[in-house]
Amino acid sequence: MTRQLLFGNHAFCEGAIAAGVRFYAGYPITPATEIAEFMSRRMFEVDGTYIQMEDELASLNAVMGASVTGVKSVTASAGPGMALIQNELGQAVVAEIPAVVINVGRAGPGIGNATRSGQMEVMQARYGPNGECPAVAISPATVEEAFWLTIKAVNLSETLRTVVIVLAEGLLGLQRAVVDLPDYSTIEQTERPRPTMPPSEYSGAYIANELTDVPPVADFGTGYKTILNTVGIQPRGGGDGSTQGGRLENQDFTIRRLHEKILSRKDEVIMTERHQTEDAEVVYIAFGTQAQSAYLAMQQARAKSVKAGMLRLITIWPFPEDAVRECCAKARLVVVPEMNLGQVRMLVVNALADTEAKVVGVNHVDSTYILPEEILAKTEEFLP
Amino acid sequence: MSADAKKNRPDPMTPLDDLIGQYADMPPGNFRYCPGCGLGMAQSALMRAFHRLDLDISQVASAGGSGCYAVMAHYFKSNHVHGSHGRACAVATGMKLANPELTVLTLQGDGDCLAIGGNHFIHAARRNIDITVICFNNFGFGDTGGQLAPTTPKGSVTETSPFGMPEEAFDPCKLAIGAGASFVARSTVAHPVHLTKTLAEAIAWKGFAFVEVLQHCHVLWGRRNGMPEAMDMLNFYREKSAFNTAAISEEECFGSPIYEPDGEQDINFVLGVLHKEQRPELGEELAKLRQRVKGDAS
Amino acid sequence: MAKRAYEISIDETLCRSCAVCWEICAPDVLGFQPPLNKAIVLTQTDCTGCRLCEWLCPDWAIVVRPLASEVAA
Amino acid sequence: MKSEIRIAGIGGQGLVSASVVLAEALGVVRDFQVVQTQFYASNITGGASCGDVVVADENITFPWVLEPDLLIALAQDAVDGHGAKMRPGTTVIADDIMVTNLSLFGEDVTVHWAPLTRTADEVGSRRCANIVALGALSQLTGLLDLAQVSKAVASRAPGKPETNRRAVEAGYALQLTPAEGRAA
Repeated sequence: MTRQLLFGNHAFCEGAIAAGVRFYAGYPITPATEIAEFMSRRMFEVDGTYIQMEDELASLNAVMGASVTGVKSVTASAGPGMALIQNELGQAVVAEIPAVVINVGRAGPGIGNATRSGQMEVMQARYGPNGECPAVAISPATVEEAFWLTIKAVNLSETLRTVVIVLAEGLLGLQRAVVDLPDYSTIEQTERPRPTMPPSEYSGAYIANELTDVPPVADFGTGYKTILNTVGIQPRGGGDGSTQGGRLENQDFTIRRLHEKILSRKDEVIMTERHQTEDAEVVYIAFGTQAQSAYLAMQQARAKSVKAGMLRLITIWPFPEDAVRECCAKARLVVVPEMNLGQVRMLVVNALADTEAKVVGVNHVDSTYILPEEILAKTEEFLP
Repeated sequence: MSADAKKNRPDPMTPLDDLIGQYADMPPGNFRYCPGCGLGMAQSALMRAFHRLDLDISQVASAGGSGCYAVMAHYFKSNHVHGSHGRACAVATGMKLANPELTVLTLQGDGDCLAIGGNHFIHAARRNIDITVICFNNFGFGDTGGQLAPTTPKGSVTETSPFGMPEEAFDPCKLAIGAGASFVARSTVAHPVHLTKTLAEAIAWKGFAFVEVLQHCHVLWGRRNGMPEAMDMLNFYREKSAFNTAAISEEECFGSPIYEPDGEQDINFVLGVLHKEQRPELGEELAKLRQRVKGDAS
Repeated sequence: MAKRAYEISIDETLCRSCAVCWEICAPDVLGFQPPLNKAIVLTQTDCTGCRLCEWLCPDWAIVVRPLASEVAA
Repeated sequence: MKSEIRIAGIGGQGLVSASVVLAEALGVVRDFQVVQTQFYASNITGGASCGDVVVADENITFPWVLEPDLLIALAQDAVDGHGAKMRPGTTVIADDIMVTNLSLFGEDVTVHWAPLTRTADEVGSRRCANIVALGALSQLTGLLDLAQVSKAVASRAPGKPETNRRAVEAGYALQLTPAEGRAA
C-alpha cells in the first residue's frame, strides 16, 4: 500500500493500469486533459502504448484497433468529444470489442463551460449512439472510487465484451484526495472469453446460441480468422458475415442478445449504495459527486426526525430499477439531486410508476454542486 | 538474391484455385459485387500480392469501413475489423501499435478514405505508421448509389452532380505525399500484374504505404459517363495510363482530372511508384522511446 | 520450338456474364454461350497462357492451368 | 477536527499549487484525510482563482469548501470574491500590499496582515509568495511544523528547491498578530 495525494484524473489512469490496460489513445479536452497528460508518461513506464490521435473519433477507433489484438485499451473525453464519438461507441458495442471510455463531464451544450462540471450525459450514455446500444455506465463519487471503479470498468468490459463508460464529472476529475493505493499485483484482472477450440473449428466471434451468451473471440494474430463486424446483424451460428442487410431474425437476436448478456449478469454489473432506506419515507437518490450532498442531507434530515434514506446509484446503465423500487418501498417523497435538468429523475419516475411516491428534483446546471440545505428545503417543500 | 531463395519464391503464375485454398474464404455464392466489378479484380491482385510475399495470412489484419469494398476482407482468411465509415486508418494505427508483429492493411474506398476519413488518412501518413492503405478509387460513392466523391473528375456526371461535377477532384497520391506518406503508388485493375507487384511492394514497405487502385464502376460512374460496360472502363484505363518512367516529369504524375462525357477531357494517370522515402517509422520510434524511458528509470 | 498447352476451366455457376474475359482474350480462345451469355472456351489450343482472363475475372470463375505434357507446336 | 482552507487570489499566483502542497503535507506527510479542489477560469494568468483544501481526521463526506474557516488572501480579488461568504470566527491571512480593502468582512473575522509578497521579494522571487503563505499558515495554525511543510514543498514543488526552502522558512518565521479592531 502506498499512501498518496492522488489527482482525480490520475486515479482513472492508475485504475486502468492496475486493471492491465496497456494502450491509451486520446485527444486533449478539458476537464479530461490530465488523463492524456498522465498516460503519455505512465504508458511508457508500464511498457504500454500512448498515442495522441487527431480527434476523439480516431482515439476510440485506435482503442478498438488495439483491443482486437487482445490489449486492454482506454480512452477519455468530455462534453463535445463524447458527443462526437457516439457513432464509434455504438460500433464498439455491437462489434463487441471491449473498451473503456472515461467521460469527465463538463457543463453545458456545445463547447459549454470547459473548466466547469456537469452530469448532463446520463441519457447520452445509453441513448447517444444509434440503434439501441446498451453500453454499461458506472459513476464514481470520490477519487478513491475513481481508481477502483475504473478497474471494475475494465474488468466488466472484458467479461461482457462491451463498452463501459465511466461517467465522471469535472468536479471529480479535478480534485485531489489522499488514497491508499494497493500493490497492483494483488488486483484481480479478468479477460474476455477466448476460443478453446483449434482454429479450424472456430467459426467466428459471434457464435451464440442463447441470448445470454458472451461468445468467445480470438485475438488478431493468434492463428484464428476473426472478423469483427459492426454491421449489427451478426450471424447466429457462424457463416461468413458478409451478407450486409442480412437476415432480420439475426438482427433481432443480435440486438436482444447485446442487452440480455448484460441484464442477465445484473448481480455483477449493478452496483448501488444504500443508507437507512429500510424505513425511509423520504429517499434521496443521487449519483456521482452529488451523492455526497445527498448523504449529508439525509443525516441532517434524520437529525430533524425525518425518516430519510439515501440511495446512491453507482451503476447508471443498466439502470438499477429494482434497487430504486426496493429503497422506495415506503417512500412518500423521493428527491433526486443532479447537475442536469432531471435525467435520472425521469428514470426514477419511470421505475416508481406503480407507487404513490412523489418524485422531485434538485437541479443545478450552473456547474455548482448541490448543497445539502437545498435538498432539505425541497424535502420540506414537498413532504406531505 | 541467392539461388535457393529464388527457387523458394512463390510462383507468380500459381493457378487461382490453389491460391484460394491458401488465402481465401469463399462465400456460398458469388461475391457481393456487381458483375464485372473492378473490386473482384483488385481482390485477385491482393491475394496474389499476399502470395508473392508468402505471407502468413493469420498474421494479416485489416480494417475497413463502409462501401462496396467492405465485404472484401470477409473473403480472405485474414483478421478484419469492419468498423465505422472512414476510420480505418485510426483502427489500423491502434492494431499496429498494439501488436507490431501484424501485417496491417486498410481496405478503403475513395469516399471512405478521402472524404469522411481524410483526417485520419493524412495523420496516419504524417506519423509514418507501418500500415498499408489501399484505396479503391472508383470516382464516386458506389454503395449508396453513385454520388460524387472527392475523386470524381470535374465535369463528370454522378447521381448528385447531374449537370457535371462542379468541384475539383483530389489527386489522392499527391495528397498522400503532401501528408508525408513514405511510399505512394498508383495502379489500375486493367494492369493486373502491375497492380499485384505494386501491392506487394507496398505491403512489404516499412512505414506508411499508400496505393491508389483505380477500380472501375461501370454500373454507376461509367454508365453515366459513356462507358456502360466493364470492358469500356478497362480500355479507358489502358488508354489513359502511362507507366512512371524517367521521361515523365514530376508535375505530369499528378493532376486533378477533368472528364466531361461529351466535352472537355483532361484525364491521365501515371502508374507506378510515385514517391519513396525512408523515414523513421512510428512503432520503432515508440519502441526506442520505451527503451529510453526504462533506461532512465533504472 | 515447344509451345505449352493450357487447360482453361470455367465455373459457370460463378460466371455472371460480364464479358471481360472474352473481350480481353487476344487469340479469341474464349467466347460466350447464349442465351445466358456465360463464358465458354472456344479454342483451347490457341491459348497463349497470358492468364489475363484468370487475373481479371471478378468472380474468380476462370482457372488457367498449364498442362503437364508439352505438345509440339 | 475538520477545517476548510482556501487559498485565493488571481490566476498565476500559484494558488492551486499551494493548495496541492498543503494537501500533500496534511494528507501524506501527516495522516489526515484530505480533499483538494480548485476553481479557475482557464489555463491563463489573471482572473479570480483559488485552491481549496478540506482536512479532517475522519472520512470527508463533503469535499468542497463552502465557508472556509481559514482564508489566505493573496489579492484583492480573493476578498471581493469570498469576503461575503465568511462565517464568524474565520481566520484570514491577508497580503499587506496586494489586499487593500477588507470592508466586506464582518467584524467577527480575524484578520492577520502578513507581508507575504514583500517577503517573497526578499527571498528572490515574487512568484514564491504562495510558498511563503504556506509557511505562515503552518506556523499560525500549528497544523504543520516547519519540517513537515518543507517536506511537502520539496516533493510537490521540486523546481527551484533552494528558493522554495528559503520561502517556506521565511514564511514560517513571520510573526502574525490579529489586526486591531477585529475579534481575536
